[in-house]
Amino acid sequence: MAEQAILQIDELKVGVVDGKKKTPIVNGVSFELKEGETLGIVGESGCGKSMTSLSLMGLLPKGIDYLDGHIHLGALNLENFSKKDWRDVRGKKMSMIFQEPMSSLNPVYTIRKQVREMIFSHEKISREEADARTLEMLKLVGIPRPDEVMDNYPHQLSGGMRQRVMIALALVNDPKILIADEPTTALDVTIQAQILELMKSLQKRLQMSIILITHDLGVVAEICDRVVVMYAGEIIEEATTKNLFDEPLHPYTKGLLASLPSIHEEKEYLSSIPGTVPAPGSIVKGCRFKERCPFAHDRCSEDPQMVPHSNGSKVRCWLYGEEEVH
Amino acid sequence: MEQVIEKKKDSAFQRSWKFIKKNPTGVIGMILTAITILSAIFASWISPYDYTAANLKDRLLPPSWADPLGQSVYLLGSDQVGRDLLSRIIHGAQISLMVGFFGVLIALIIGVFFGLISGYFGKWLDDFIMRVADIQLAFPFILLAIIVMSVIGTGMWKIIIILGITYWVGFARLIRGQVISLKEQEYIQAAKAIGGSNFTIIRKHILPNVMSSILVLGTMYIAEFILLEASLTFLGLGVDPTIPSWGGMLADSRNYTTTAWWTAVFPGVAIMLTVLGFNLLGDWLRDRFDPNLKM
Amino acid sequence: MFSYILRRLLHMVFVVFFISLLVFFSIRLTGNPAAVMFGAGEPTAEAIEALNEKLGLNEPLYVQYGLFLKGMLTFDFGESFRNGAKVSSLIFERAGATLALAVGGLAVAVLIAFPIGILSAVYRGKFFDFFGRVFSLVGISFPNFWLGIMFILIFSVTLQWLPASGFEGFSSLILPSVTLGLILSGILARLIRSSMLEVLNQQYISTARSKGIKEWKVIIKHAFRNALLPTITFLGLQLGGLLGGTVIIEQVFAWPGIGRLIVDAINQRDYPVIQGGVIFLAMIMVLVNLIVDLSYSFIDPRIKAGKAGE
Amino acid sequence: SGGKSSSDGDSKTPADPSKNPAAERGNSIVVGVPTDPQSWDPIDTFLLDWSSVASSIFEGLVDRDLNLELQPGLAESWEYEDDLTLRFTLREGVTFHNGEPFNADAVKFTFDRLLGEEGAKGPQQANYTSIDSVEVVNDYEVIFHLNTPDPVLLTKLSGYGAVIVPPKYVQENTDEFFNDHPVGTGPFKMVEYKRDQYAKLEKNENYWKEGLPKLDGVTFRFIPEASTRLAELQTGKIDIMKRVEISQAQTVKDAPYIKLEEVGTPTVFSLRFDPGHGIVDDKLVRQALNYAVDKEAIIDEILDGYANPISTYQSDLSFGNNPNLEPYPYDPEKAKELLAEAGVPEGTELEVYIPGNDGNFKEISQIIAYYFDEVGIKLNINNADPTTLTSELIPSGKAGHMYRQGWGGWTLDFDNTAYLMYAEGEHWNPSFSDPKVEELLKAERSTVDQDEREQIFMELTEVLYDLAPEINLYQEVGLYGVNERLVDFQPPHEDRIRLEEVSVK
Amino acid sequence: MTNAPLLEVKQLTKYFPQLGGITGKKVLNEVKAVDGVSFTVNRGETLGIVGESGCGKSTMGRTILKLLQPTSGEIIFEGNNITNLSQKDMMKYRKEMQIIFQDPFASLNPRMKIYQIIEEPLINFGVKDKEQRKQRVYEVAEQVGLTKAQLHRLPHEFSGGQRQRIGIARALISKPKFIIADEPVSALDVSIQSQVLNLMRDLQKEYDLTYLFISHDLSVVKHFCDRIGVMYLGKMVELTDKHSLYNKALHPYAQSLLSSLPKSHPDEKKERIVLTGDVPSPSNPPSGCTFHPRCFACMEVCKSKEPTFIEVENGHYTSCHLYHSVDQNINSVEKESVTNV
Ligand SMILES: Nc1ncnc2c1ncn2[C@@H]1O[C@H](COP(=O)(O)OP(=O)(O)OP(=O)(O)O)[C@@H](O)[C@H]1O
Ligand SMILES: Nc1ncnc2c1ncn2[C@@H]1O[C@H](COP(=O)(O)OP(=O)(O)OP(=O)(O)O)[C@@H](O)[C@H]1O
Ligand SMILES: [Mg+2]
Ligand SMILES: [Mg+2]
Repeated sequence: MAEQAILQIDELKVGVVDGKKKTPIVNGVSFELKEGETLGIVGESGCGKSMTSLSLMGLLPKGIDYLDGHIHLGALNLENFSKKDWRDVRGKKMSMIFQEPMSSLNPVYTIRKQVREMIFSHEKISREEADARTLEMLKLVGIPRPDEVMDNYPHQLSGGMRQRVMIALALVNDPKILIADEPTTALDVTIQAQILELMKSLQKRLQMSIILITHDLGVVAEICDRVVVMYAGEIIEEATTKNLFDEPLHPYTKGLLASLPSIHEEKEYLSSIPGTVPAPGSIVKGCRFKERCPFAHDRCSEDPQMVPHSNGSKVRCWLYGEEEVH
Repeated sequence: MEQVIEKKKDSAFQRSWKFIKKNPTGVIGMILTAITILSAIFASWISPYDYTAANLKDRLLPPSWADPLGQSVYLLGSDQVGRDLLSRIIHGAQISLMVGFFGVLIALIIGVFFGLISGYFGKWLDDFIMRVADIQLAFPFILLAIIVMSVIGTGMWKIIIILGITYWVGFARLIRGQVISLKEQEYIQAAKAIGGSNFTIIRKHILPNVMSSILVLGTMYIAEFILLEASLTFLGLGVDPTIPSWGGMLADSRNYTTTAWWTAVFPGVAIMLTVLGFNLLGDWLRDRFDPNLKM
Repeated sequence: MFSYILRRLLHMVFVVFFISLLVFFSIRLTGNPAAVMFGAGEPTAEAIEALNEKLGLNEPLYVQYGLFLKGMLTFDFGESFRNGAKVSSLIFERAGATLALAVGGLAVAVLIAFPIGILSAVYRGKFFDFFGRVFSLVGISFPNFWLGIMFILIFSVTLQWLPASGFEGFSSLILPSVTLGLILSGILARLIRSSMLEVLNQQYISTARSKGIKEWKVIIKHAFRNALLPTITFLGLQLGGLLGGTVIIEQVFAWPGIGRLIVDAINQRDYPVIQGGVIFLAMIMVLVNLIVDLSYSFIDPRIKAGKAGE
Repeated sequence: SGGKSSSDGDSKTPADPSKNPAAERGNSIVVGVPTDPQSWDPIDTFLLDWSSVASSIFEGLVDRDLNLELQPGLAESWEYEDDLTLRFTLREGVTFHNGEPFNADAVKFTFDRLLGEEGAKGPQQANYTSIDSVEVVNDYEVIFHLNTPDPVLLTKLSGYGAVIVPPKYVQENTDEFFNDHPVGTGPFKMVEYKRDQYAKLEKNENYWKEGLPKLDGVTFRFIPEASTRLAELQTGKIDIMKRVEISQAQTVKDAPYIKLEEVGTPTVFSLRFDPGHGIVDDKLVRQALNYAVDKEAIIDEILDGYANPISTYQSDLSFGNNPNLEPYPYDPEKAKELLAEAGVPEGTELEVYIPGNDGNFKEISQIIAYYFDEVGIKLNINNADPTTLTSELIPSGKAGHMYRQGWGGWTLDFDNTAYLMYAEGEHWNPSFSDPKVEELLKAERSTVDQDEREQIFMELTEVLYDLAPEINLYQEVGLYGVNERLVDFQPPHEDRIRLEEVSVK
Repeated sequence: MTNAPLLEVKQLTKYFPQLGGITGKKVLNEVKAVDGVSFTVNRGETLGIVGESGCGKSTMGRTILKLLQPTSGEIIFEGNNITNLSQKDMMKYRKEMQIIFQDPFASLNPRMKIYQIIEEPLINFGVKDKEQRKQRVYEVAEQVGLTKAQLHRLPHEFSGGQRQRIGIARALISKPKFIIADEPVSALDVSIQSQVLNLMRDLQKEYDLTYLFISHDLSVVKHFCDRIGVMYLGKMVELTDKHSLYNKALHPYAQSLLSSLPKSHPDEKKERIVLTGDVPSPSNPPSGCTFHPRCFACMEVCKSKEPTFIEVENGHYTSCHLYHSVDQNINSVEKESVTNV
């Protein structure tokens, strides 16, 4: 696996801008994506996963804006981007798959048209060539009867098929990076298994990097190489997948793993993390997990920093780092 | 202590300023509507002259500030029979609001009732009510107005009734659509599961949830009704001429547009501002209540 | 699909039948046309009787209604009391004018409302939104006759740009269309704005943006196309009312349309014309709505005919 | 007559006639009239707007000129052989627009049609029931046999139902066709008719009056809304505007290239009492209310002087008008006295019905309400659908204590008005009855001796004046807006616009 | 605990007719959302129902509670046949049978205060005394972990987990014996999911509750339930206690479902049976065994003949032709045997 980072995010801050008031949603996130790897971003609902991924594509919704930080795509610095530059990146260098396969495709156009549009926005080729490429792509993602499906409307396809089409659409311009925001959450387990298998094999074949956003640790275990764990807009732990499962560091990560029901063990009660995630805006100084943390101590009212751990992970917790130095 | 109070005041002021800045159209709507409602309520106190006092000597005097001869004492001029235009416009607010409010009330009561049962019970009842609505929609309003008025005569209350029985369809369709989608909501299922009767479910769970749409449509219809009253007067089916209705004033002054512009302009402006007020208010309410528009 | 159309046509028969009942009997409450037709003359009892006889008003009501229904099957509504012309030909004479006005009004409304609606949604909360919304509201804040008269004063009398009335050529269509269209555009713009706002929140808009296509393409090709559906529904509902509700505009601009035909007929208690006119309008309205419903499946492939609008 | 402001109306500076926007039409003119009568068949109509157009198309045996003098029309001369026999000598060499010759057969056909089955279905027949039959003496001579003496027959023969129609044309075509394609002998022939839009008339090259008409063509456009009609006049799109509203008079005067023409009409307006209701069956009350209203002020202020006072329910153009009677003076004190005498308590309420579309009368009724208020009577004004009011409410006595009544008086003879208004059991008379009036009406109808009739009318008017069955308000003044390029246009007293003498500058 | 089952469901079907035709009354087609399902629920146990989205789990739950009128079949609750009871007669049983919904956001009326929401069943069930109601509301609120202050807020002020607690409180307040939990945790985050599951377990112990627990998450079902039924396209395809299901699933669908579970650890090795094809439409189910187009062990007979639901081992039922050869005769007695479970 090449070690070179093709995408680097530094202290990215994204938030709601309302006049002069700025409420951060993503608060100083830094990570990098290496060539050919699959990076998982996990965290609870509302912790800012989607906002992070949208900000990478320059697709932040109205009212939400970049506050600070840098995004480097290879040699490019994405902040200075004009609208035109963004358009060149989107769909060409980076592609995205969204959470809801049901609503990600425009209901009023055929698959052929939607894929064609994607190709034409970056390349000037003939319709026949574009269609040939579309067909090939649909075959690649394992769609049966691809020539028929080309002329279908999204509603004529099942959820799993639509998600495949979305993947085909995202990959048709041969991007370096694929961002997948919860690509299987809306699907059934059996279909989810199909899609995950597909992504795995495609990544191998096409040699791209994937950022996979999910709240399902099972999915992470399935296909990710490395994971960052987010909590309330911050990254609190970054580890290889194996490390994360074998040696979780942050109390939140630990709690999360423990609260998963397992097929293998039988417990009458699951362990659980008390309390809920703080809402953005209500966040105060110090560790954001301290209210729910069984190990909270005085130090936790100060902002913890990401510190490296001996096993190669990084963690944002006062339980670590300090000892490390000793 | 003093400082604290001042601070509080400041923040209240700031808060309202913020509100205004955030919802400029809503605030304008509220102010315009408030002006109309207040002038309707306090008409007798604030109008400078008796609005019924016809005085042939003072016929068609221009607004006092625009009178080259300096005869006029009427701020907005006088009308065709020498009555103070301002006083009539102020009193006209009563009529316009009555027509708007009670007309909407009737339409609302009929429409909401049928919309609720049509949407909730569905089946043949729904079919039946919706066909009746189709028939109502296909029957031209003006024709209905003429038929009703030639049978029972003209007058403000009759106009109100006609508007009410014509426009119930709007409410019924809106409510029906909402009820149908509400019915699938889990909390309605839940209400059934905890033993709620149909009546309870409609009253406690469905009605409150369609209330905001009712309010929104209501404000828009108030605006529309004010205009319809004017149109009816234009066709000679309006309220009687002693009643100072804006529509009537406008319709009757249409031949004076060039010679006594104020008789046509000021009632027009009154209608416009009021209708605008209600529409802006309705828009704002909709933006507030429509979950689809909330980001 | 076919059975759906058939079903809708069945609805139409039902609606038209009841409308016919309603008009037929309700206008008979409004006075005897014979008396009206004598006007300022000196109608003797015999004269009225003779006229009643001629007009067929002496038959028992149910017989009259039966005859009327029978005629209706062949689109024969009898002859006008006033001029003996066939009601159906009177209606067809006017249909063109009314259609022109409706289409003109619609065109104006669309020209004004589409840009305002779309841009207000895109620039939601910005100055343009404020401006667009107030502008579209002003259009619906004036009584239509007043607006019409003002337009005549401004554009015909003062500026002398356009004819004030008549039904000759394109220029005479402009003022009535603008008057009608302005009113419609207010409602339409608001509708487009809100459905655009809804659509702009959809995931597929993000998908479109993520393809790297130009923003205006996203707005027009992806968002607007989808926002059109509720708009068309609304237009369908309005068009029916529009045809019947143009009376005042037709009167102000001396436009020879169906609305005026009906109102004049009412004033003269010209039963056959009223009946024919109202039923014609009702049919148009039901048909237009049917067409609108059918057109859904072209605009939105998700919708099979019959699923929408019901 | 004349508007109070007419004095300052002439002060406008004359504009350059070459810039007159109407000039481009050359020798054709356009006339704007409010309504389309729908059917051009003379026996089907009673509408004033019909006569405005059809006077250019049809002619009667007798012609009533613009000064209301009877003149030879299609008949060169006539004489009464006795009260019941009237002989006409017809004009020779006249042809209908379709080329059919005008002759005695055409006259006979016209009246047979009017008085026969066809005419029974229209409003015109009733006016001509005194004619028993028409006898053809020879091609150019006919005799009218009457069944009763009819003192106003000659006047009636000049218009409406009695205009002569071409027999072959009428017989060969359907009734419906004739309704839309009228053919007469008049100065203009109709070449195109678009219902509710316009009727296009062309010069009748074979018109029997030498050198007439002077215009090449006239188009009548039907424009219901007065303000729109005015706009068309101002922009030169029409040359003559019929029915200028009083409120528009000043605008017309001020506009360049346009002048205002006014003319007294036989139309009169009153607030009729329906004695079938409450206190107004008392003569004293009716008189009192007459005293209570300042009619002069109404005429001067609301009608801007464009109206003339009347003392009985007829205009000064009417035969039978009593010049010795003065309208009830404005005397609220007297009114109060009379009301007290009649025992009417203060605050008594009266209902008045007016048509909802009559702008002038809306104003007038409000002023009257104000005057009534002064004498302690409260007047409630009710709007009614105009058609319902005239065809239903008034005849059936459901129009309150008082209602607006306007009356055209087209025969220019008090007979028509008085009989229909005051004779017992008449359609237009819901409840008024008086034995003396009844007797005088009978007497008036039984003679053609005009002097005798005049005597009877003088007596009748005095009786009616005293009985005060209505508050007589005014005689209408017709207002026409006319483009200055027109020469020799004279506004008609009774809507029959005559254009054969008219030419353009 | 008596031995009689608390709930018996016999051959329950629920079809949603799709109307059409000229009059709009003709049944063109039927969505066979629930198609002949039979099972029993014993007192105090938790029966889990799993299956893909759209296989009819929720419909079955709602039909059992008579929120939807069954098309055919019988529902017997505590020995009483409630299948054809009217809305009014159901009142008596509604107290005893409650439901917790999947979506904590949609199942609470957004315009009612929490207090009103929880109190409402008591009003419906005729508790007239206001004070008494109040006591009970406080009591239940405390049990599900809501404070008194929170009771006067509106639903939107609560997080998903808290809302689900409110839903549970509403279901509990009438002291029911039986609760249908329709995917009560699927909308919740993992960290909250365990809180709610723990709460439900506590309450089960305290009130001696019986649950019918609907879910699509096999690991949650395994954790929470005693017996599990697997549904596919409106039919029950396997029913057994959880151990025998997880150790030895019989039906190919159940097998593939279990194998589709994501790994719980990256090092875990999984033999995955990846199904081909999509879930067919319930309005137009495949012939024979409805699973046959996706089945890896499909035989000729599967395409034409519908398998019956048979007891293959003690208490382990399935409907698959693979096991029919074991006991062909069972066919004839199948109906009785099912009802005796
Ligand atoms: N348009 C918006 N305006 C304001 N706040 C927003 C907006 N969209 C999202 N947020 C807030 O931003 C935060 C992060 O949202 P985000 O969608 O990134 O979460 P997520 O981690 O993707 O959650 P999920 O798993 O539910 O998708 C949330 O608290 C959300 O409430
Ligand atoms: N009211 C209804 N009318 C018509 N079809 C319905 C209706 N309700 C449900 N269905 C259909 O019945 C089938 C079963 O739906 P149901 O909601 O019971 O599935 P489910 O197993 O609960 O799925 P999920 O896991 O998505 O909740 C689906 O195909 C659904 O589309
Ligand atoms: Mg997200
Ligand atoms: Mg479900």
